[in-house]
Amino acid sequence: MDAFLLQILNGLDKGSAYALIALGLTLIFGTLGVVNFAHGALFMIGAFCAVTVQRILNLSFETLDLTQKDFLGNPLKIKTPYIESWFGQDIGAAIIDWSVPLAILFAIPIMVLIGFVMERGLIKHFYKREHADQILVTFGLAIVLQEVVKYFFGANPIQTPEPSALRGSVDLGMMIGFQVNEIVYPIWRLVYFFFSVTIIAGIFAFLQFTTFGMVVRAGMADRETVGLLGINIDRRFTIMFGVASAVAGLAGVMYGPLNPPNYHMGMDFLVLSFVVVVVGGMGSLPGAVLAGFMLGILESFASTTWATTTIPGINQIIIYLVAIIILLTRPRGLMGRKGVMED
Amino acid sequence: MSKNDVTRRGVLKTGAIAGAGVALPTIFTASSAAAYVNEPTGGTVTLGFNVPQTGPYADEGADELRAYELAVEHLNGGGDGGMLNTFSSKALQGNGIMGKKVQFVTGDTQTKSDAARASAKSMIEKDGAIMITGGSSSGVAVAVQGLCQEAGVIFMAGLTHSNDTTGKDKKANGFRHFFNAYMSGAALAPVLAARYGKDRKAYHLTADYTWGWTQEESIKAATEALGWETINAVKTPLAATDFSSYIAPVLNSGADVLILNHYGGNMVNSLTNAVQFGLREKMVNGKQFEIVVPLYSRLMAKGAGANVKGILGSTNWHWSLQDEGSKAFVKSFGTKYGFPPSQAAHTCYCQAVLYADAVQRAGSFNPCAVEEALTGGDSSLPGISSAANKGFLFDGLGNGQTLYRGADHQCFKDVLVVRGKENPTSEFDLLEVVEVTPAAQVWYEPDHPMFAGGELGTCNPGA
Amino acid sequence: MLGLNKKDTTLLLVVAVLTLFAPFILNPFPTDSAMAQFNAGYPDLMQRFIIFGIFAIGFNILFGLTGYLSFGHAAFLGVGSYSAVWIFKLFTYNVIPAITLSVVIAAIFSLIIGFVSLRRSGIYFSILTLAFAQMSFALAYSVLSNPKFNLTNGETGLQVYADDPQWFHRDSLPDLPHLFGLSMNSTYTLDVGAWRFDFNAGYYLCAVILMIVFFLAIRIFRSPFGMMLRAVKSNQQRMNYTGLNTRPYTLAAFVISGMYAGLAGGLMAAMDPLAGAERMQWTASGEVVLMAILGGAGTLIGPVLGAGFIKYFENIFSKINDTVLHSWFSFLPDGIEDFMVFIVHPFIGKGWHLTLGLLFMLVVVFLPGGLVEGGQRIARLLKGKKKTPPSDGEDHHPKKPPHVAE
Amino acid sequence: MGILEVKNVNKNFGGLKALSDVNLSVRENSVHAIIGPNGAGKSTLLNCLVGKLIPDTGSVMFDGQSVLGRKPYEINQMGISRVFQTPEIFGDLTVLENMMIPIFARRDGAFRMHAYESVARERGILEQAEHVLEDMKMADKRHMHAASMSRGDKRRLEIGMCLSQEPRLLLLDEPTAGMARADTNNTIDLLKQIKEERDITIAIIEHDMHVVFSLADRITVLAQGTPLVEDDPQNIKGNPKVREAYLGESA
Repeated sequence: MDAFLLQILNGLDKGSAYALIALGLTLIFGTLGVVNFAHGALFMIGAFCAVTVQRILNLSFETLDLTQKDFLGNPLKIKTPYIESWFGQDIGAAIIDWSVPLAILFAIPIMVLIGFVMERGLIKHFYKREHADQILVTFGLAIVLQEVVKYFFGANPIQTPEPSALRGSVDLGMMIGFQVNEIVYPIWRLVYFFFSVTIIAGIFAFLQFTTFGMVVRAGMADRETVGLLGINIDRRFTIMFGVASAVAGLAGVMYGPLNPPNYHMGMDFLVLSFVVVVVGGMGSLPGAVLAGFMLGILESFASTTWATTTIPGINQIIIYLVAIIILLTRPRGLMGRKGVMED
Repeated sequence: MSKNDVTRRGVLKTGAIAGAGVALPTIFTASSAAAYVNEPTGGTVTLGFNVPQTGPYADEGADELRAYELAVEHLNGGGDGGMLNTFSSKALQGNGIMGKKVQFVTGDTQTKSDAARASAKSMIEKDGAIMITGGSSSGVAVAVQGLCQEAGVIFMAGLTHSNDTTGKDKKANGFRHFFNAYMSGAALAPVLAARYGKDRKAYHLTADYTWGWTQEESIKAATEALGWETINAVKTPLAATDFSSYIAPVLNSGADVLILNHYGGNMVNSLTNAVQFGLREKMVNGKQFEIVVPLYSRLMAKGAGANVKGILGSTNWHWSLQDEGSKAFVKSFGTKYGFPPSQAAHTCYCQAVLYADAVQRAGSFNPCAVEEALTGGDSSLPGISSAANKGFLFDGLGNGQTLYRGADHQCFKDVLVVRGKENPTSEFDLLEVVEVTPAAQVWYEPDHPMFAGGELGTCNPGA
Repeated sequence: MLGLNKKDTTLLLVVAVLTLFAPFILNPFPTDSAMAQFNAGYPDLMQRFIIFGIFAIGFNILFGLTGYLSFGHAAFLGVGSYSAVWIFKLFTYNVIPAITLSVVIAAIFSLIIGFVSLRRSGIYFSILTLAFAQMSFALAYSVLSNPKFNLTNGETGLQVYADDPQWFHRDSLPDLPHLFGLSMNSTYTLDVGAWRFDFNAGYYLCAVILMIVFFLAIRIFRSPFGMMLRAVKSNQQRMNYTGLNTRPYTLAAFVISGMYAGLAGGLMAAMDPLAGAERMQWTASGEVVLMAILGGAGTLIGPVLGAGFIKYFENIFSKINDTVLHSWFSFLPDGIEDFMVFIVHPFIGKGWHLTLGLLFMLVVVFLPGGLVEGGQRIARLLKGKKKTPPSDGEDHHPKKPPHVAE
Repeated sequence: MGILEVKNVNKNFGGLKALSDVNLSVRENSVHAIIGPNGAGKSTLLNCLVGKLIPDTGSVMFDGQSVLGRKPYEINQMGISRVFQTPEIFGDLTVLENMMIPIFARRDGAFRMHAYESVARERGILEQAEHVLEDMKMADKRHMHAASMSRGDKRRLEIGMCLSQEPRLLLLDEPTAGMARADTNNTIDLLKQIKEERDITIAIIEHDMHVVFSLADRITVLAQGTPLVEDDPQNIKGNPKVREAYLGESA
């Protein structure tokens, strides 16, 4: 029972990351009809926003400590972040400690801007081209973005720790009557889960209750008609691209403390997020969210010892196996609409 | 061609000569039968450095390449000579290898066996490389080693830790300076038992591919021999990026030690996840919960950041070693590049020097002669009585007295047990050496079950 | 000739001449010149050009004609390689049975995967093929290489060991893949002045096979079957209401392209007897997609050009390091030399992915028809100067291949 | 006994009754029009005839054989060709190739693996295709990209493709929808010509009364999923029920 609950919890947490990425992907596909292979790269850039903020906050001046020696036997250089010298060591250290949440503020404008530039500069020209062309050009873009990041930040992962107040884990099991150590879960993963759910809920509310959102939804259903009504749907779609880009970026910023960002994390998520989107049904926002959580939970359960001893290797193939089964039994994924992306 | 000294004027000149050549068909010559593949004929000799330049291990590859460039500089008499000054064999004169200036070509393994073989082939076939070296994973090492055996050139493995490289996949043309999974287990287990007690229950997470399996097998055997119990061993997919679903059940499994048989990105993420779950703050079975990372690398430890603090593991070499060889190497590497070398850099530097030295001593670039010089000797490591304790014994390259063993072309030397440092003074100062395990303690016979199955074969000089 | 019209015969002849004389064409620079860096005429890379050319031609029969975008074709290549190495291990190093079996096994595999995947179309089809290929990769990399049942030898790759049975192997035969005794890696090197040309047995085997399969591809393109496949791409609805069952057509195309992939995989193993699991990874499948589109999907020669282009990049550009750069710019004053190296540095050597990514984008943005379209535009420009009337309706008939790439 | 017999066909979509108790008999070598207001179930009925939909109950017999449960291509092979509301042609192919495909389908059946033969050597097929193109007065366009033609020409091509199969029943789904007057008239003339020259049965679904009354021998009026009346054109014109249900609305 406790193991079951633990994996459900873990699945929801994993799933929230999948859902968040798939949501952005679906927003772009649903509004613009563009298959964006660079979406993973946006996620990665988001994570590197956090790295950048951390680097900026850690900009330091050096003083020589003559009592200690560095690896070459020279006096050791001690680095002190400017921030600590400006605000005093306590406040400075606290600011650095909270660099990941601070990075959210930094990431939103940056990601929206990247989204705008991408849409206006490149994607715009591909609305009428074949999906294969869209895939290729965004794939090329993804490679370029990832190589640029690698050029500046290297290939190794870089730690972006969570604030120390949110570090460590809580024994959730004890709160609801289980034994000690039965259901222990990291605080930041819970934060990530609630953060994702908030963003997802925010996007749905935005589309549901604002006039802007209503026009966008109408445009997703029937672009031409909305265009005929004299509404400048293109500009709204550009904004939606910015929003989708920001969602991917935020998912990345918050993901950093879970697993240290590296330049290829976007590609690692790309295939998976496409599977999620397709399982959910191309163009369906609720489908993407549902499929994200579903695959997260299934993945968690497939990695239990029980599952891997029953079917060896099930943890390696579960996602794909589920995708195959769903697509064969439900031709358009869980909640897909007819005629979308079938030619 | 990537030779250092080609000037543009040189190009024009050769171009003109070549142009004349075409006009005279009488000078058509099929290349004469050489004694061995890529026999260097001019005043230079070309080595092939095959390292990951793209993909997840690109930073290690870059560090390997730095070490090779440094080694070439030293071999050609440049720089401060580095470990050439401390190396016990004094055959090298600083005038290249056998008087031939050392040049090099580079290739990108992409950490894929196919790509690595392609770039190695290109260096052999196109650039005339006489020796291939480098690499950052066992799959690549075994694949390229096999290729070099077929092609008839020497392979000096870079970073490869799987038992198979000098076990069931050993080849006469291939040589490994790096330690292996068995040695990690043999060095680590006594330290673990001493620090954490003999009554421990271990939970393994293992990367689900060849290296992970040999690592798990080795450490399991070594710890169980000292009284530990293995509660569970779970395989994790290589492509996994998040290990939460594997870590979550650990705490409630009855285990009080978690052993992460992961490397590279897998290690960084699984360790980060394990620390996140607060495992190290828990008490299980009345003992402090501990995490162990059998194979450490400083570059990867950097990715895991503060999470490595206090965590034990083993490593091939570390820059903080205080022997003369290590100090000399750190000094010349640090002076040139501004930061200390990694263990990958150290191994690659050693391999390049060892190869050059073997050629010099053999008096020939012929792979068979090189093999004889590198492992064919009769010297042996003190304190080990074994018929297999035979090969080329040297010192001064960092790990104390080292034997290049003839039976399987594996180096035997001291292995370091290290721990993540609690109070690092700089971004490089992440690990501290806890114990230097003497070579005798990590010794094994060539027919040890974990290494059995392969055949060294005979050296292949190609042509 | 051979039942081809004049244009196709010319195309075939051009391909034949290019492949037969590739050792000369690809090694235009003297061995000791700085430009020798760009020589691609060494056996391994020439073999790769051909093998990936075959792979891309096959992929294009599916994608170019029917429009079904498979993201899992590398699986068939991998399966082909594994089959071939198993033949080497169990029976003989002779490449004929190995290649034959790799084609047969790949056909069976693609029949099964195609039968299931083709129940869906569009991106759903793509994801299904991707899922199958990723499953194959994951299994080959780990589960299928466990000590009890080691089918793939996992991370290291499947290779021949000395203690393998090799029942039909005799000591008189080479201890490497061979064709009735002619070792695949035997190379005849011709030195002409400063130039050097390699004639490799394995390469010529590949070249002959390429010519055969290229000829077959032309026949397929020009056959009623090929026309039906283009009709599938154009309008499936009309196909169905014209009394044609699209499923067997697409399945046949899928299996044919799977067989091409298996052939490529078998040849790969025959040139280098090792089969690694990464061959089946989705990035490898993505690579052949890029090859086809970069060269010009739906054209005959395009995929071959695309394959050559990408492999050239991977193998030649990745090997340019800073030392080489310095030697290129050494004629410049020191400061400028360093500056030039600094500028070029991010794009070469370890930065070859960046250059490739940028090139993809440029080609897709400006040359939607791939390199073939680029060639056609150049040809049209040249023609325009000679004042020949503009010609229409040459869409499916690529002109003489442009002399780029390769 | 007609060539096409529809008996007691019902079709529901969820709770919505699209067709209820539809009976229809199309006589051989006649032009039978099915008319009705929007949402009357015309398209649903048509889709039931060609295998795209399967009725919940009832039977559809073509020349004594049931078409129910057969795939569209099988039904086509039985001798039923369909022309779509918006012309469905092979846009990426040339006009000549468009015309060859149905002829291949007629000769070789639903699938044949003729991957090694050359199209250029299929003299018989080429000749037939050229012949039909001439009949359709499109011979000069044979090397054009089908997608680049005008809508009227596409319609012509589609009808030609169907006729080249020499079907026994030709189904037309609003063949003049969205067409300019001139194109409509051309299409009417073409259909009249076909009707005169060939032994062919035509069933036509149409909105445009001008088209219906120029062509039809017999008319069925469909309203709310059920046949209101079936009669000759003259009688339909005067029928008050039809006026009420349909003509009044469209007038």
